[in-house]
This record gives sequence, C-alpha cells and structure tokens, in this order.
Amino acid sequence: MSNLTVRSLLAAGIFGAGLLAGAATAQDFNVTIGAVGPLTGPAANTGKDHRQGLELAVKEWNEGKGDYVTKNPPKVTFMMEDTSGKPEVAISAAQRLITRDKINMLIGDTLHSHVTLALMELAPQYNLPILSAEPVSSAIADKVKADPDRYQLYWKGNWNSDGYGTAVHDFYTWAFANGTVDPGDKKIAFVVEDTDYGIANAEKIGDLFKADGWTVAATETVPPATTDFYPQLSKLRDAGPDVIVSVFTVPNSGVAFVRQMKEQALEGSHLAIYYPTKPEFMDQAADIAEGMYWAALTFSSELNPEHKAFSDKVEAEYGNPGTYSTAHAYCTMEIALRAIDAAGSTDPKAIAEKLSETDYDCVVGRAKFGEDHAVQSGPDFIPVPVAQIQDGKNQIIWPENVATAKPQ
Amino acid sequence: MAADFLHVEQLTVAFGGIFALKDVSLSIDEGRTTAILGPNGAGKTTLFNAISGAVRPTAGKIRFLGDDISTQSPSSRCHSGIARTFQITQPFGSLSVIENVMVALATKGASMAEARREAASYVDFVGLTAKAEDPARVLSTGQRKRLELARALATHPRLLLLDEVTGGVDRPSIPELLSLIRRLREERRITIVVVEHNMEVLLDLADDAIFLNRGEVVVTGGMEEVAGHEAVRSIYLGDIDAAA
Amino acid sequence: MLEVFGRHPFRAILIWALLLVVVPFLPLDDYVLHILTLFLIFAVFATGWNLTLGILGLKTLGHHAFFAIGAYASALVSHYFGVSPWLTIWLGAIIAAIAGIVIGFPILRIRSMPHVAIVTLAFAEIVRLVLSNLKEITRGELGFWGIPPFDPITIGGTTVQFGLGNAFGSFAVAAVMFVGVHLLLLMLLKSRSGLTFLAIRDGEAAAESLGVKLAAWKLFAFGVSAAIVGLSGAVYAHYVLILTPTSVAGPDMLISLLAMIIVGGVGRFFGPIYGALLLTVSSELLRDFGDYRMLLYGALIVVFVFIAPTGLAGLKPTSWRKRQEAASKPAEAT
Amino acid sequence: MSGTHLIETVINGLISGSIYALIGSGLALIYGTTRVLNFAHGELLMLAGYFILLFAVTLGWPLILAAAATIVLIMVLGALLQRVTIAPLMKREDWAFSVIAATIGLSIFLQSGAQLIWGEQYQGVPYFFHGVAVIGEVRMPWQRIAILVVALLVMGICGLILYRTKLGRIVRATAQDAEAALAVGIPAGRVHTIVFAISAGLAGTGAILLSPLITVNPWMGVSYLLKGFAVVILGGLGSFGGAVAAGFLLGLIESVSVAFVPSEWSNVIAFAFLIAVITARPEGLFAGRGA
Repeated sequence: MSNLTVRSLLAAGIFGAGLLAGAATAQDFNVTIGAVGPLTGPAANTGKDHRQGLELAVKEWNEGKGDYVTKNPPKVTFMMEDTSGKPEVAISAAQRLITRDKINMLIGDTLHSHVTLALMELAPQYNLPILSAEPVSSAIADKVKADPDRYQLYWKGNWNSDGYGTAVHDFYTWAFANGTVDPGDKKIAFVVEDTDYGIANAEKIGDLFKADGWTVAATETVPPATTDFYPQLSKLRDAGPDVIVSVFTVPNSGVAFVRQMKEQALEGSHLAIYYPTKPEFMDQAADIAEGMYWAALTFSSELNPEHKAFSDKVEAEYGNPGTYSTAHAYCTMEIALRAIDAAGSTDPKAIAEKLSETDYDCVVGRAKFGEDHAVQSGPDFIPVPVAQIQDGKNQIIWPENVATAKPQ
Repeated sequence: MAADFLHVEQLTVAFGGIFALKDVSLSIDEGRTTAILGPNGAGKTTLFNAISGAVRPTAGKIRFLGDDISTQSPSSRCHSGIARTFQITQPFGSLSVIENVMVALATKGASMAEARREAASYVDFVGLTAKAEDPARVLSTGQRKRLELARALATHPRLLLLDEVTGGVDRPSIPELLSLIRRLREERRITIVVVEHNMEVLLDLADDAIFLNRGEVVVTGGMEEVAGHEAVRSIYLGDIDAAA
Repeated sequence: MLEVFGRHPFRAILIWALLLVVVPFLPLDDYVLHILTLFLIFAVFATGWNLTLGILGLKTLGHHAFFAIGAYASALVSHYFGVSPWLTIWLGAIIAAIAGIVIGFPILRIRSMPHVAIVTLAFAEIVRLVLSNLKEITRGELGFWGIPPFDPITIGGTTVQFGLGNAFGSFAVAAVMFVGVHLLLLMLLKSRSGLTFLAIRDGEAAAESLGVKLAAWKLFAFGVSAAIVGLSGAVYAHYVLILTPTSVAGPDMLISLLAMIIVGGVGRFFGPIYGALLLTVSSELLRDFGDYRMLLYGALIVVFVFIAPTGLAGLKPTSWRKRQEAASKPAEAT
Repeated sequence: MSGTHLIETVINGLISGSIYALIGSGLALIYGTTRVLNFAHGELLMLAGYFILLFAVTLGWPLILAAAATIVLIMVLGALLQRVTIAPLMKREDWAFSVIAATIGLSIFLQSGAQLIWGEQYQGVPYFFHGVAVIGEVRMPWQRIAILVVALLVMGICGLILYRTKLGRIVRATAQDAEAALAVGIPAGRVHTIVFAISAGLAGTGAILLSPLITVNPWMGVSYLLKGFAVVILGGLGSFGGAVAAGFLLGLIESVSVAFVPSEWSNVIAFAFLIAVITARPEGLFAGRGA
C-alpha cells in the first residue's frame, strides 16, 4: 500500500463525518468560484475594477437578479486573491484557492497575459475549469491550438491581440488612403511595456506593416510602470519613424510617455493601445494628448447609453463609475455562471462543454468562443474601434459605420 | 647554520606617503632571544607584520633559512616556521581553548582526533587545561596571551614573534608567563623575537636587542649593552618610566 | 564550536528526520504539506547562505543569485534538452558553485565588509537582469513555464508523483534534500573545515598566521555554499514549475531569506531552520493580510538585530554563556 | 548616431548622473565619517517624494515653501534615523553587519509602511518648471534642466560647507580618525548625526527634483539606492568629491549604453563596470581626494 493510500485512509477515518457532511451539501449545488488578479502593484487600480465587476455579477446572481439559464441556478461563493501582476504569485494564490478553498472554477488572470500563460497550466494539473478575463495575447490561443486536448478546460474570455493588430493596421491603411495620415518613409516604431501584451501587439502590428513594405525602425521594451522615456525618445527621434505605437497597461506610463513625446516634439503619427481606456489617463493627459489616436474604445459612457447604464449601476454599488475593466469582468463572470448553471453540476468537463456553447450578448459585446477557445473579435462580436482625442474628449473615428466624428 | 637564519635587508614599508620602516637591515641568530625596542610608533609592530607577512614591504627583502620570503603569504611563512602572537590578542572567540589550538594543527592536515590529542599537550604546557573546553572569549587577557602562545607553538615554529607579551596582563601573572617563554627556548630551542615595553622583563629574557626609532635602526647589540646606550636611555627609558 | 552547533547536533538532525517521516502520515491538508515543502526548501537555502554569512563571516548579500542560477539552470536544461530533473538539479548545483567561486575571486581582494556586501548585491542584480533580458530563452519577467516536474518513481508497485498537485511526492523530495544537506554539511563542519571557517570568522589575521590558506578556504566555502543554495533553487524550480527573475533573484527573496537567518540566528547551524519555519508558516498565516508580510519581515529584522542578535537559536546558549562568563569572572583575577 | 542624438545622450546622462551624484554623495558622506552603509537611504528619498506631494500638491503650497519644508522634515528624519537606530548599534562589536541588517529591515519596513499609508499607485506631481528649451535641434524641458542645475548648486553648497567651513573641517577630521577627533574635543556622535541630516537633505533634494518625472511611489528609492552604493565605491572610500564625479560618470555610462544597446541592458553594463572597477582598483576611481 502506498503512502498516499495510507494517508488518505487515515484522513478518511478521522474526517469521515466531515466528508459525509460535504457529500450531503453537494446536492444543494453550491459552487465556489475563485479569481486571481492584480490587487496590488502597478496595475492594482485595474484589478480593483475587476473585483467590483466580478462581485457585482455574483451579487446579482445570488440575489435572484441574474441572467439565469435554468430554473435551478447554483448558489455562488466567490473569493479573489492577489497576484501583484506576477505569474509566480498568481500560481501560488491559485493553488491556495484550489487546495484550501476547494474552488470549482477559476477566473484568472483578470488582466495579464503573461500570468495567464502560467495559470492555464493548472487546468490539466488540477482538473479545473479556468476562464481568463481581459488577457488578449495571441500566444495563449496558440498554446491552446497546439494542444487542444491538454487545455480543454481552459477558456479565454477576451479576443486575441490579433484583433488589435488587425484593427490598427486596417485603420492606418484607411487613414493613408484618405490622406488623414502621411505614410512618409514608411517607418514604424514601438515603445511597449515588457509583457506578453505589449510584445504581442508590437509583433503583430509590425508583421502586418512589414507585409505592406514598411520597416520597423525600433522596438523599445520598458519595464511596466516606467515613467522616464527620454533615452528611448532620443533614440526614436534619431530613427525618425512615421508611425509610433505605444502599449502600456499602467496609465502613469502613458501619461509620462505622451507628455515627454510632446516635449521632444516627435513628428509622426502616434497611436496608443489600452492605457487611454483608463479614466486616470484622461484626467491627467486629455490636454496634452489632443489629436492622439488610440485603440480600442470598447467602453464609453459618453457615447454609449448601455455603457452609461452599466457605469451608473457600478457607481450606485461602489461609489465610483464603471470602466471597461469593470464591465469586462462583469461579463466574464456572467459567462462563467451561465455555463455552470447550464451544466447543472460542478463537473469540470460539463462546465467546459457549456462554455464552448456560449453565445451571449453582454455589455461589452457578443461573446462567442472560437476554435482556439478565445472570444472572437470583429464587427459581429466585440468591436475594436479606433478613437481620437478631440477637444479633450474621445471620439470614435474608425470604423466609419460606428464613427462619432471625423478624424482631425 | 646560524648566519642563515633571518635576514632583513633594506626593508622599507610605507603607508601612503608615511614611512613606517625605512631602509631597515638586521639579522636574527638562531637559538637566541632578541628584543625589539623603541618608543610608540617606532615601527616595531610593522616590523613584526612584515616578517610574519601581514604587510607587504614597499622595498627590501626578508630572507628566512636562506629563502626570500618577502612576497610569501602569512600562511606559507607559517608553514616554513614563523609564528607570531598579536599585540591585541586575537582569540577565536566562539571556539573553545583547545579548538583554538587545533586550528593550527588541522591546517597542517592532522585529523580531528590527532589534533585534539596534540592540542591538549600545548594547552597543558601553557597551563590552561582547566579552561580547555571554555569558549576563548571568556578568557582574561593573561589567559589569552597564553592561549596565543599555545596556538603559535602548535605550528611547530622555529622563529616565534611575540608582540607585547605582558601588555595588559596583571602583574602577579607575569612571572609565570616569563618562565613559560624561557622554557620555549630551553626545551624547544625556538628562536624568539620579542616586542615589550617592560624593561625588567626584557633584561630578564633577551640576549640581544635592536633599537628602532622613527622606522630606522638606531642601535643593535647585546641586550644589556643596548639598554645602556645613551640614545635608548633618553628616548626609551623615559617613555617607560613615564608609562610605569 | 559548541555555540554554533549545540550539544548534540547529529541527534538534532535525527529528530528532524523522524519528524519529517511522521508528517505525511498525519491527516494534513495538501495545503499544509505545500507550506511545509516551501519551508524545507527555504531552510536549505538559508543554511547554505548562513555558511558564508554566519559561519565563514563574509557578509555577502547576493546569495539569491545562486538560488536563481540553480533554479534556472536546472529548469532550462530539463525543459530544452529533455533531461530528467533528477539529473539537472545536480547540474544546477554545480553551475551555482562555479558562479560562487567566480564571484569569490574579486571578493578575496576586498577587506572591507561593506564592499563585499555591495559587490555581491550588484552581482545578484546582474544575474536578475540577465535572466530577465534573455527573453528568447527565459521569457524574462513574463515567467518561464513548462518546467517538467520530477519524473515519477515506482517503488514496489506504487508510483509516487511529483510537482504541483502532488503534495506528498514534493514534500518527500524536499525532506530528503533537507535531511541530506544538513547531515552532509554537519559532517563537513564538524571536521577540520568547520574549525577553519570559524577561525577565519573570529580572527582572519590570526588564522592566517597559523598557516590557514585564506583564499583557498574562502573559495571552498563559497563553492559549497553556492552549491547548496543552487540545489535548493533547482528543487524549488521543479516544485513550483514557474520562475521569474524577480521572484527568485529579486529584493523580496533577499529580504525573506535574510530575515529567516537573522531571526533564526546568524552563524548558528540550526538557526536558519528555525527562522525558515517561523517565517514561512507565519507569512502563510498572514496571507490574508498580504500587504503586511514585508512589513512584518522588515520589523522582525530590526527587532531581532536590536533585541536578540543571536536569533532564536541563540536565546538559550546566550543565557548559558552568561552564567559561564559569571562563573569565570573570579578566575580572571589570577 | 546623429550629432543631436549624441548631445541629447550626454545631457540625459548628466541629468540622471546628477541624481546619482546627489544620492551617492550623501551615502559617501555617511560612509566616510561613520563607515556605515545606510540601506534605508533610498526610503529617505521616497519619503521626501511623499512630503513634496503632500505640501506642493495636496496642500497646494508654493514650490519654494513646499521644498524647504520637505528638506527640513527629511533632514530631521535622517538625524532621527541615525540617533534611534544606528548610534546604539555602533557600540557593538559586530556593528558593521548589525547596521547593514537593521537598515535593510528598516528600508523594507518603510516601503511597506508607505504602501499601506499611501497605497501602491504611482502618484504624479506636476512639473515645477514649464516649457521646453530649444537650442537648434536639441529640445530639453526646463524641468529636466532644473534637475541638473539645482543638483549642481546643492552639491556645490555642500562642497563649500565641507571644504571651506569649520563644520566641514570637523566632519573631515572625524572621517579621518574618529578617536583622534574625540581627543581634540570634537563630539563624534553629534557630527555623525549632522552628517546623516545633510545626507538626508541631499536625498530629499533628489526626490523633489525627480518626483515630477518618475512619479511618487513606495519603491522609488530602491533602484537609486543600489546606484548610490555603486557611486560610493566608484568614487573611492567615502570621498564626497569622488562620489559626485562617479555619479556623473555612472549616468553617462548608462545613457551611452542605452544609445547603443537595448535599454534593458544598461544596468547590467553599469553593475559589471562596478565589479570590474572594484576588482582592479578596490580603492575606487577617484580615491585620495577630500573627505
């Protein structure tokens, strides 16, 4: 008899009563859902938005206000642990949720692609359904495609970074064609944060531009939360790119970058990815960022009444307006809860099966998973519009069918 | 051959721009006990450090048993037979008295059991057997001086450099310490060089003497002859009288 | 050597070994085993570092670099070349030892302790940055995943699994390493080597005057110490299965381990074990107050430096020594 | 590399170098007089960052007043740090390591404490000086130029104090031989406290200059501390002038290396340079000058 068996027998003997009690409660169909996200560290603000979104969805669900699939929805217990934005912290937090709190499903990582790439390994190891929230890196989907069997329990609750890449490329093609932006010597440069998110975006966009005969003049990666870009900007000024793409998830990096770019009077068109979605960015940099392009304006209480309604709901509950991150986390939890409800049990395979059948219209768009377990992007699903800051306000300028203003 | 024992040739030691020893030449004969005399800052301890290897000479040579040892490390000089004690004792505080002595034996390749056996005899020789298992840091200054003596002996030296043997030692313990040093010479035929402030002790112990002042050799010769030298009396004994 | 090892060091290791054999038979949660596994790994790390910091007396602050080198070397080789982790952990230890000897050379030339601290700290920073910059190989701060767990072992028809989710096997590996390393190190230190290290610590010039070859002994100590730390890093890598340069070679690792050694007792053989146990368990208990963890570590370091500089392991021997000193007072009058 | 790029590289190097010099010369002053490595020095910088944030932004005081209040407050804290934690440890036999360990503990305690009090977000401080100086192709915002000018000014004043006043002579005498200084009636303990206060003031100046650029956060002192230590060693044992020179040198090395290799390698180059120097010249590059 192995030590393992001995140990489990002992455990069974001593805690037999407890185990029986556990079996009895299982019939009531309770589920425990855990989440991991950056509640401390540079991305803590986003992580806290995620927590609000996830908690709000769970709260509504338990209070009978959920968007249920069956008549007998499960009661949900929810808990969230901190990752500090670090993969190894996330792994140990997730392990704790699994072994100590016995969660039935994990939402994670709520923000970071590089954390998700590590976390998704836990799905086969612990036989646990995992649904990530905001991460977009295509590397995640590539991993699923390479070994679909291994990652059958892992699902990606956001589109692939290809979505950004394609949108940015298509927008510029359109802008060159109608004379809004001058392609000049066809040189593009990137200043991105050193995460899978930043790198994947730079690579995808770079590849698409190179196919059109462009050259990548420079790709400078900086640690997350960098705020001094002078050395990089001096280098860029020397290289003289016609298009500069910057990718940061920390709004302060974005504010500093935009301000220092203006100080250095860099010529060329600048397109920012992600950080302008953050209200902090608009608060601090709306004036210096005038005329800047950015992607993707997927959430705007000013332009979209549905978003406004959601933001007000968050404000009523937590005292602060909802953001894209709050909304996305809310939708991710809805997707998870509906799949468990539809599965009618906490069986991991059944939950995964129901996740794959998801086709759900939520605040941020229509969620439907593709072959690669990632939510699909595009006009029919979640739109990826490009915005421009005009007179201190965001306006959608592309694609034309949803545009709220002309580019300036 | 006595003439080939220890030669210091035109030794200069400088720290930055300050000369601690300047062009010092001297010889020590085997089997004799030599006193180094001089006021504070004369360069006595620097001379010790240069012979034992703790400081590198700026210029000049040191020959021991015919070999030039000027650039050797202190540890290899120890292996060729030079041992020393320190003006401010440096016991290995966390080791017991006997373990302190074992360090010297273990480094020559003795096993722990052999080292312990042999160390016990040195501890006994210096009269610390009752303290053998105590940590060295609890010893009194006099006991520490004796411990350093035992440690130095355990390296099987041919030349022993004793820095301030009676410094900080309470008066009643001094005679015992001195008889120990005499026994070293008589029973073990160890050549001794001693730095000491107590003129009584030196007259009792030393055969020869070298008088240093401001880094230079002023007088050499027999102990009593040097002690009686005018320069020594004026500089050195005045110093000692004042100190006593 | 009594104050370093206590009265019956081999008996103490035997007791630890017996305790560790009993643990898996207790009805413990996997989560508890996980914490104990981390404790064992960090205890070995702390003991290895204590060899130079406490026993040789060289105040190095860069041993987390050797942990990182051992971890990454073993992880990378097993991942890219498909070599069994059972073999690569030794490779990790050897590479760490070589790194230890290499950084030992400049340190030999330096007498000032603050300089030693800064050079080793700068070395650790270089290691962290290089690991984080070689993204094609290590993925940098994005995390190196895909590290294989130890291959399963089959003994008499039962198979023991390792890695995440297999708490028992991982605990067993860590426990064997813990007992093995401490036993071997104790044998080494109870011999001439230990005597010489302590002599160098207590009086470098005196040791040298007694024929101790400082450079060789220091390099030897650096090599052994780095090898032990590297081994613990390698086992850590195949347990947690993900590495980032900051997690293994960052300031938090330095602070945690320094706190373990100081709380346990710098220069006491068993000190780091107590420190590792106390801090690993307490930081898990404080997990819900995540922000307070580093606060606690910082405060503990300060408090122990001021109030109990000999650490937990030194608490009893200190009072014992005081009695000894009191008893020896009359003797000084002789 | 174009001429403009070269000039900008040099200016960027001098600007970050001036901050390294501010931090490093303060550490060198402490090291020179007391042989103490203060690992909590970076946290003085961080605390000064929060003070300027409080005074200049939250309370909206005029810049001069806010800066003066910050510097006075941080100098008092520096003196307090020396009195309460370092002075008692200096009496011990193993003080050198005790002080390192205690200040490391204090450093991490202050970082986590700041995180609990002020949160982990990076808080922006607006520019104190607006506008951009344009000379030919080279563009430099006045805020960055101010860093260089103010840092030079403050270090110049410190240099004058050290080399031209009675206080400076006392500090330098204590640095050379604390016991001898005590023998001629200089209270070494008080000198040590003064030195800690001056050094905290230098770090505080650095924090005020930096905060608009790097934003205030609990960890802002960490990277500057290690750079500061490198400066102390490169400059030579506790030499103030040497540390200033080494600070600028380190800044230039970093900025030039960013121009030629990807920016993430610049610190590797800087620290490898440090180890190479220490191996070849343990006494530092600019040893033998000043205190």
